[in-house]
Amino acid sequence: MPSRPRSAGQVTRNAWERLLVDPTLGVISLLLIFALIAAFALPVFYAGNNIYNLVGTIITVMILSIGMTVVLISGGIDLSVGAVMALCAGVAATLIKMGAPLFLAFIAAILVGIAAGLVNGLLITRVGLPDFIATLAMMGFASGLLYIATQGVPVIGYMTDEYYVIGGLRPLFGPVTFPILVAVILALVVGWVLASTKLGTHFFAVGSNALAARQSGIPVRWVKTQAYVLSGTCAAIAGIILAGRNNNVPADLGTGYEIQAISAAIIGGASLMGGRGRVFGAVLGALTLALAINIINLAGVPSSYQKIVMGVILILAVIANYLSELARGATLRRQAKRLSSIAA
Amino acid sequence: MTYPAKPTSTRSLMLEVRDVTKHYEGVTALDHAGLSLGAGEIHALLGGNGAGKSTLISILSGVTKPDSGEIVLGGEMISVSGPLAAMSAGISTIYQELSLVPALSVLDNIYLGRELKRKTLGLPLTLDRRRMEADVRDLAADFGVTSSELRQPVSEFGALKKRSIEIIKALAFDTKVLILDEPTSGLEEAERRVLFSHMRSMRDRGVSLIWVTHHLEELFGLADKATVFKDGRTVGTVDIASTSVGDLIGLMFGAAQEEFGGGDTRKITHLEPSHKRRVVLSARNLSRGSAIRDVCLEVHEGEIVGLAGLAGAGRTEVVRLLMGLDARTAGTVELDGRRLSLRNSTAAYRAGIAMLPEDRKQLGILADLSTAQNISISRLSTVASAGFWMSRRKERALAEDYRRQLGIKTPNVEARIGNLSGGNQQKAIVARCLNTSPKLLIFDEPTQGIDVSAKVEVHALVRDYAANGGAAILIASEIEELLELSHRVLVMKKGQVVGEVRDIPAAIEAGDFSRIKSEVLTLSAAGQIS
Amino acid sequence: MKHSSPFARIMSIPGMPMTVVLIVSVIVFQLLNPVFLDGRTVGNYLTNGIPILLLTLGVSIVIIGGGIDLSVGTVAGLSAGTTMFALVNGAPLAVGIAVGCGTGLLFGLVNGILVAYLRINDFIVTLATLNIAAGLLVVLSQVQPLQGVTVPGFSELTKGSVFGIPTSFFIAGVVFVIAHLLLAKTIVGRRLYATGISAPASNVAGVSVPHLRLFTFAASGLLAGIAGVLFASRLGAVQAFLGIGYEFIAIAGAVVGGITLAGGGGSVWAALVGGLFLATLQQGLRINNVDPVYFSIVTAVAIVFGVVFERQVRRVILRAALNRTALSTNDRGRSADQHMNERQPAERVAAVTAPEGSKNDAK
Amino acid sequence: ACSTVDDGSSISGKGASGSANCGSGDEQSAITAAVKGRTLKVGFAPPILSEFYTQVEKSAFNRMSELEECYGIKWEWARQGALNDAHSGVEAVGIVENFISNKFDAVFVCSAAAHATMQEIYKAGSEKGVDFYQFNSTEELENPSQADDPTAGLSTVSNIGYDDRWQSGYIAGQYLAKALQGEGQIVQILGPSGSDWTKLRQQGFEAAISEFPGMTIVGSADGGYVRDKGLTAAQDLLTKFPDIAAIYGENEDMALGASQAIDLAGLKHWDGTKGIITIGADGLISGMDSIRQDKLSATVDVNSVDMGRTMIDTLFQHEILGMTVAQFIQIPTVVIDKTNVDWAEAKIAASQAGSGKY
Ligand SMILES: Nc1ncnc2c1ncn2[C@@H]1O[C@H](COP(=O)(O)OP(=O)(O)OP(=O)(O)O)[C@@H](O)[C@H]1O
Ligand SMILES: Nc1ncnc2c1ncn2[C@@H]1O[C@H](COP(=O)(O)OP(=O)(O)OP(=O)(O)O)[C@@H](O)[C@H]1O
Ligand SMILES: [Mg+2]
Ligand SMILES: [Mg+2]
Repeated sequence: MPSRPRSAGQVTRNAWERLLVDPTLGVISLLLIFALIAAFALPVFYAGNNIYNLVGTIITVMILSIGMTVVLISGGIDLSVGAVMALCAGVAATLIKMGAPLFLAFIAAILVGIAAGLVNGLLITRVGLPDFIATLAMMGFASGLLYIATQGVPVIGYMTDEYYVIGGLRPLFGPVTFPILVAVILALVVGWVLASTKLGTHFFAVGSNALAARQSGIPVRWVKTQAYVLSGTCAAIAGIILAGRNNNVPADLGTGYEIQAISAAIIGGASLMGGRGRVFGAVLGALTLALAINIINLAGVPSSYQKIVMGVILILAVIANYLSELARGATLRRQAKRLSSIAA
Repeated sequence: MTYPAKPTSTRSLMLEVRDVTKHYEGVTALDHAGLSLGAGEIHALLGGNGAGKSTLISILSGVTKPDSGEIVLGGEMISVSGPLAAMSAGISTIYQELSLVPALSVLDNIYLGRELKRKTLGLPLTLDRRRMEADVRDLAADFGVTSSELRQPVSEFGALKKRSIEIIKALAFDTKVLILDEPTSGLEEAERRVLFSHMRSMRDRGVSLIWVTHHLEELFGLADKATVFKDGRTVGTVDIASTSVGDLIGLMFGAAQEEFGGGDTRKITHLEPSHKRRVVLSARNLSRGSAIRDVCLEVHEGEIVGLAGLAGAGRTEVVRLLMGLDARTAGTVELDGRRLSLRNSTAAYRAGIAMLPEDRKQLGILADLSTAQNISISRLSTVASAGFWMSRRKERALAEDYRRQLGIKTPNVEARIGNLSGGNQQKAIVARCLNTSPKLLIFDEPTQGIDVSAKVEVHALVRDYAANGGAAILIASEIEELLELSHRVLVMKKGQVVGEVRDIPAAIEAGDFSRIKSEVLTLSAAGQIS
Repeated sequence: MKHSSPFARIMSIPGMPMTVVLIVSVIVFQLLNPVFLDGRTVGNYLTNGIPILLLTLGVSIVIIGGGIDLSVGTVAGLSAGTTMFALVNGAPLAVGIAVGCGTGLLFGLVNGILVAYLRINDFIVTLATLNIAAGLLVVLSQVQPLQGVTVPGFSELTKGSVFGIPTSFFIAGVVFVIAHLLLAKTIVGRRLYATGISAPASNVAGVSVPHLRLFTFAASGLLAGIAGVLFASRLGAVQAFLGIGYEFIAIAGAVVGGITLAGGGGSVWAALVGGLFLATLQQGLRINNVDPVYFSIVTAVAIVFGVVFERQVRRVILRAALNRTALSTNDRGRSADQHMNERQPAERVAAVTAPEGSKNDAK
Repeated sequence: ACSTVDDGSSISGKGASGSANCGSGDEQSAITAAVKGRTLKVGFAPPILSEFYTQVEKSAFNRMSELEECYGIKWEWARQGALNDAHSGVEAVGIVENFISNKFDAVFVCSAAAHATMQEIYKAGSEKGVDFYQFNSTEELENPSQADDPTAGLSTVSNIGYDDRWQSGYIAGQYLAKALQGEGQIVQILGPSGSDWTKLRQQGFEAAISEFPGMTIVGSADGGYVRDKGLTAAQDLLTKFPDIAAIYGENEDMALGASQAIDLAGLKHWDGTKGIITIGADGLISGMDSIRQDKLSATVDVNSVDMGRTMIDTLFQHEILGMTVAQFIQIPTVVIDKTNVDWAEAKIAASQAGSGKY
């Protein structure tokens, strides 16, 4: 039976059309534009291991944005990721300094991350605080703990040979560093969870229509809590890696990371309204941010203009998204036309 | 097509609700209400808007907790602590408000909360979409949902298809008790019939069904019993076989059927031939991409023009274009001879067009504002001094006026409109439209989800509006309703006008109701482009 | 809600419970250190806090209309810079102020146009303009040192006083009163709330949502501009980093005050008390010489408790009020019903078998 | 560059290490009598909480406990720092005003707020009997009117800082020129654009390099005063300019980030004859190991230890003994590299140990 125009289901999409209706198209096209600009204007862009460096630069934001994407999909927001990341970095570094074996220190850090996520989740779903307030408070709480513990003096003297590898300062094998491996595995696992598991479906359900989710018997509060726990875990993993990359842990290590993580997720197609988002998009969104800084540095933009250029790039990013939405609409319309001509 | 109800005495009790009470902020939704449901029985739950039907259902499905009362299922007292508990106890529900998740595919929605899984690394982790699809494919096809549509996100479908999906979702699982809260609202005849046959076969398998509807004629030949609620209390239970629409209305509202015009709802002002009347609206070649093509439409003073068509025929889209809510790609619209810009809805209201939208919850009411504020919003200058200064007194007075005039039932016009019953919300929206003194008023599914009494009242409002010289466009998926109210019907299909049926009041008066009805149905199903 | 007590009625106004929290915290801090309410101290901390309160107000207006504006902080910084720049280069006072306010307004309009008419995500748009404004201030501060203004009257904007009350209080007072009237009493305010509650439904009801969106961002920008002028007057010099990070304080203040991020809820009063609560908390810790390493933890805990307390107060009071009104409303509802219908309840229940449940009394 | 250098030698005390030396018995009892067991209420307002300011504070504590031990003076110490805007100084205004409200005897301020802003508040505070001392500020370079009158426009008792031409930038440049014998390409990693420190250090560094025609600054990038951004910036600069001889990090954290970038790129650190030189500025205990291991070639130690001690000495001289003190006091600085890292570290470590808290 002929379908209604807008559902447009019967026509198999060809590869080109599939690409055009992909929600990550915006960020992909933006990356391509950047890469093209870089290729023509900055031959050095492809020199040496620039791209490799670039990935190394952004890996912590990328890991944070993976967790953030899940929180955004489930209809929340997590402002605490930067501070929790720093706190976990501090925990890992301090324990190692005190002589704990690496893996124990890491487990402790991850437990702290999980605990922070759990507290966020419980404050939001049980106490009923708005997500913004709860995670803002957690941000203050986590960074406050680190300040009290360190009194503003960075933790140092915990670097071991293994930790250089974990921080990505030495490759694991070939050109692959540990952080890259972790980010790839994390992206694949979380991507799989979102696409192919019950929990993933529930994240979308809770963020897209919480009442419907509840009526379908989904434990809405617990699902939301799990999203925050996942985000806290990602923050802990990012913290462990950043402590290695940074060689020290100052109390303000996480400042500004939450905005970067949120931006990466949103550039990658997530929505603050919930129910939308993709891990792959967030990864690309993070890369876009890194690429922007990279281009600014390579092009020798005077540092006083960097912020302006950054702002313009962000606007370009969303306009690219907007244009891709238009293209998506046009494609759907074209399909509809074809459909109705077939039906007629 | 009558199906005799099975004798009740032979059936054992499946579910019993005793003495359930539920208070909401300022409202007693249920007041010691009760219900007994036999095994393998279709039990209608009836009552006016706000009688407490949905509240009882949400208690049975574990979404809401009652303040007091007991639920006995299969002889055992159960506590429905949450939706999951209800489902595992064997209670499955189609809710009144669409409870689908737009972000997920149709398939994921159908299986939401009851996903099938397959093993990954020896653990049942991954969703087994292949099996889910295979299991539900036939049922979905019955309701016109194809395999490829199963994989698309629900957000890509319109309201009617969503309703079908919702029904599939509830039918897909074996349950002891299936609750359907107004499942047919807005459904087409064909889909309605499919649903009914499914309901019947479920009953024959021993499933008990609780069925809420405002379309009382549907009950006959299908339902076995009916329990009537009023003001949160159980008025009584009747055997459908030994009752009539009139009796049921009497129970629901405590009034005789005649007062609702139940005898003859087709009193419509006879219009003079249209060429003598002034043309109020004239739309030429209105198009929106390929979705709406070359729609031409004229509405005269005092005339109600009906738009007929199957789901997705594009009726709503046409009126959205008239309102300037969507951008047109071609065409012109004149109102009283003046060309409209169609830039946005503000311009439409200013020019003199008003609309009652089809999706009351999402597009109609502003749930967190008061009834008074909802009434005034489209023309705030009527309740403002100096053109910008809101006068609470004027606003109250205006709302009180309409409350009296249209019979809006609310304790207080300053109460949140979201807490009113559907019918009363709808009347408030009508009031909002009337307050803009429109030259053209568009009613898109004006009686969706409202009770018989409110329906009659809304019909009267539509008629009055036209009788006073207003021009109206009416969209209603129930063909009877459309014909009863319209002077003239345009039939749409796939975004185009495919035919027209004129002089409907005269035809009805001449007893030709079934002829014009089949004419419209034929046109909308197969009509060729004229 | 006619039957509820005046107290309950007051408490159900958005922001009122937080007002209680605010008053309690002021009393606690005063008991801890009597200098807290010392005229000069209060004057200083409020004068310092007023620009941020204005930012809170601006963000609140955007949030009530269903959006978000991250750019307020740096736009205020840039506006301070442009005001200074104009004054340093010899512009008269009025021109300097106009330049500052105009800068804010301009940014608000740009945000608004991108968000309302191109329908680009407001979070990203305002994050972008946040960066652009910050960057422009850096550039501007390198063109010329932004200090050394001697234009008469400029520093009096924040340092002068009328009848012993600092001038900036009057400025802020006027702004807040206008904002309150605009939101609570005018057509624009009503449409703003409607848009925040549901943009699609408002659109169907004939509210021009894009115009309102533009209006909210323009208002927020203008307020940031005024805040910038006050910053410049207060500091006497503007530096490149002014305003960075204030968006967070502003949004936090709004949300703490009871403005719902989802839109459509809250009031000017809520924004004011929320912002004041955060400022008071920080000032209270400072005046009691609490080591700053404890600030963020104490603030975090206080915010959580403040918000929880606010909700509890509201809930308890509302419940008490509702219990009192529930019966009466119901009765009134019923009688209205009957009156309206003038119909006798059905007596012909012959064919009716009443279910057992309804006969039993509640257990 | 226009100040009296005063190292506070007029009061006795132990050096960076060693036991308290309270002067002769007579002197000790006479000063004790002058102190009269008083308690000084002192405020300390650094722009942020960081390792550097902690070192300053702890050195001050060390000196305070010595004076307490010798002369019976008591201290009440309160630290307040900006939380939200380390770099813009709006909060600094409020902090200083609170110290005035709470009637502190003296306040040490290092603030990013503009010269004009702060001087006005000091002036108001001084009228209420609070004495202001600035530390680690760029005051002497800020106020143009000082050319004629060194105290013009200043409402502070004293300004304790260091200069070495534009906040150490110049000597960093000189060190590089010497090590590289006047030849080579250099990149800079700068602090956030718009900061006074950034501006001055950059000016000083560029002034020093401009004296050597064989040396050129080929590129610069923003490292935001933090390590991971410094690392990113250095990586990008190394990509673009693979042949550089030196990286100047405007503070030590960014220089350490640059050093990591060199490791990551597989390049060699300076070994005295070849490799890439990295130089920063601060003198943080956390950087000393890196110098010892050749990861960081050098750092300009701006002498947090003597800054802290001198602050207390100056305070004591002025508040207790009624002495006039120099309007500008310059603390000596030193470039620390592998040759002198041991004593430099020992000196800082000693100043941090055992002083307790106030
Ligand atoms: N969440 C709620 N908060 C406050 N009042 C509510 C809420 N839900 C329902 N009510 C009120 O409870 C009463 C019963 O509502 P309910 O939805 O059960 O009626 P209904 O019989 O399903 O009506 P309809 O036929 O319109 O669907 C109404 O007065 C309604 O306004
Ligand atoms: N595929 C779709 N994608 C998005 N929105 C849709 C889609 N189909 C319908 N809608 C919207 O859902 C609502 C209900 O649609 P409905 O089924 O009534 O169809 P329609 O195309 O509007 O025409 P009609 O009123 O003739 O049925 C309308 O507002 C319509 O614009
Ligand atoms: Mg209902
Ligand atoms: Mg429709």
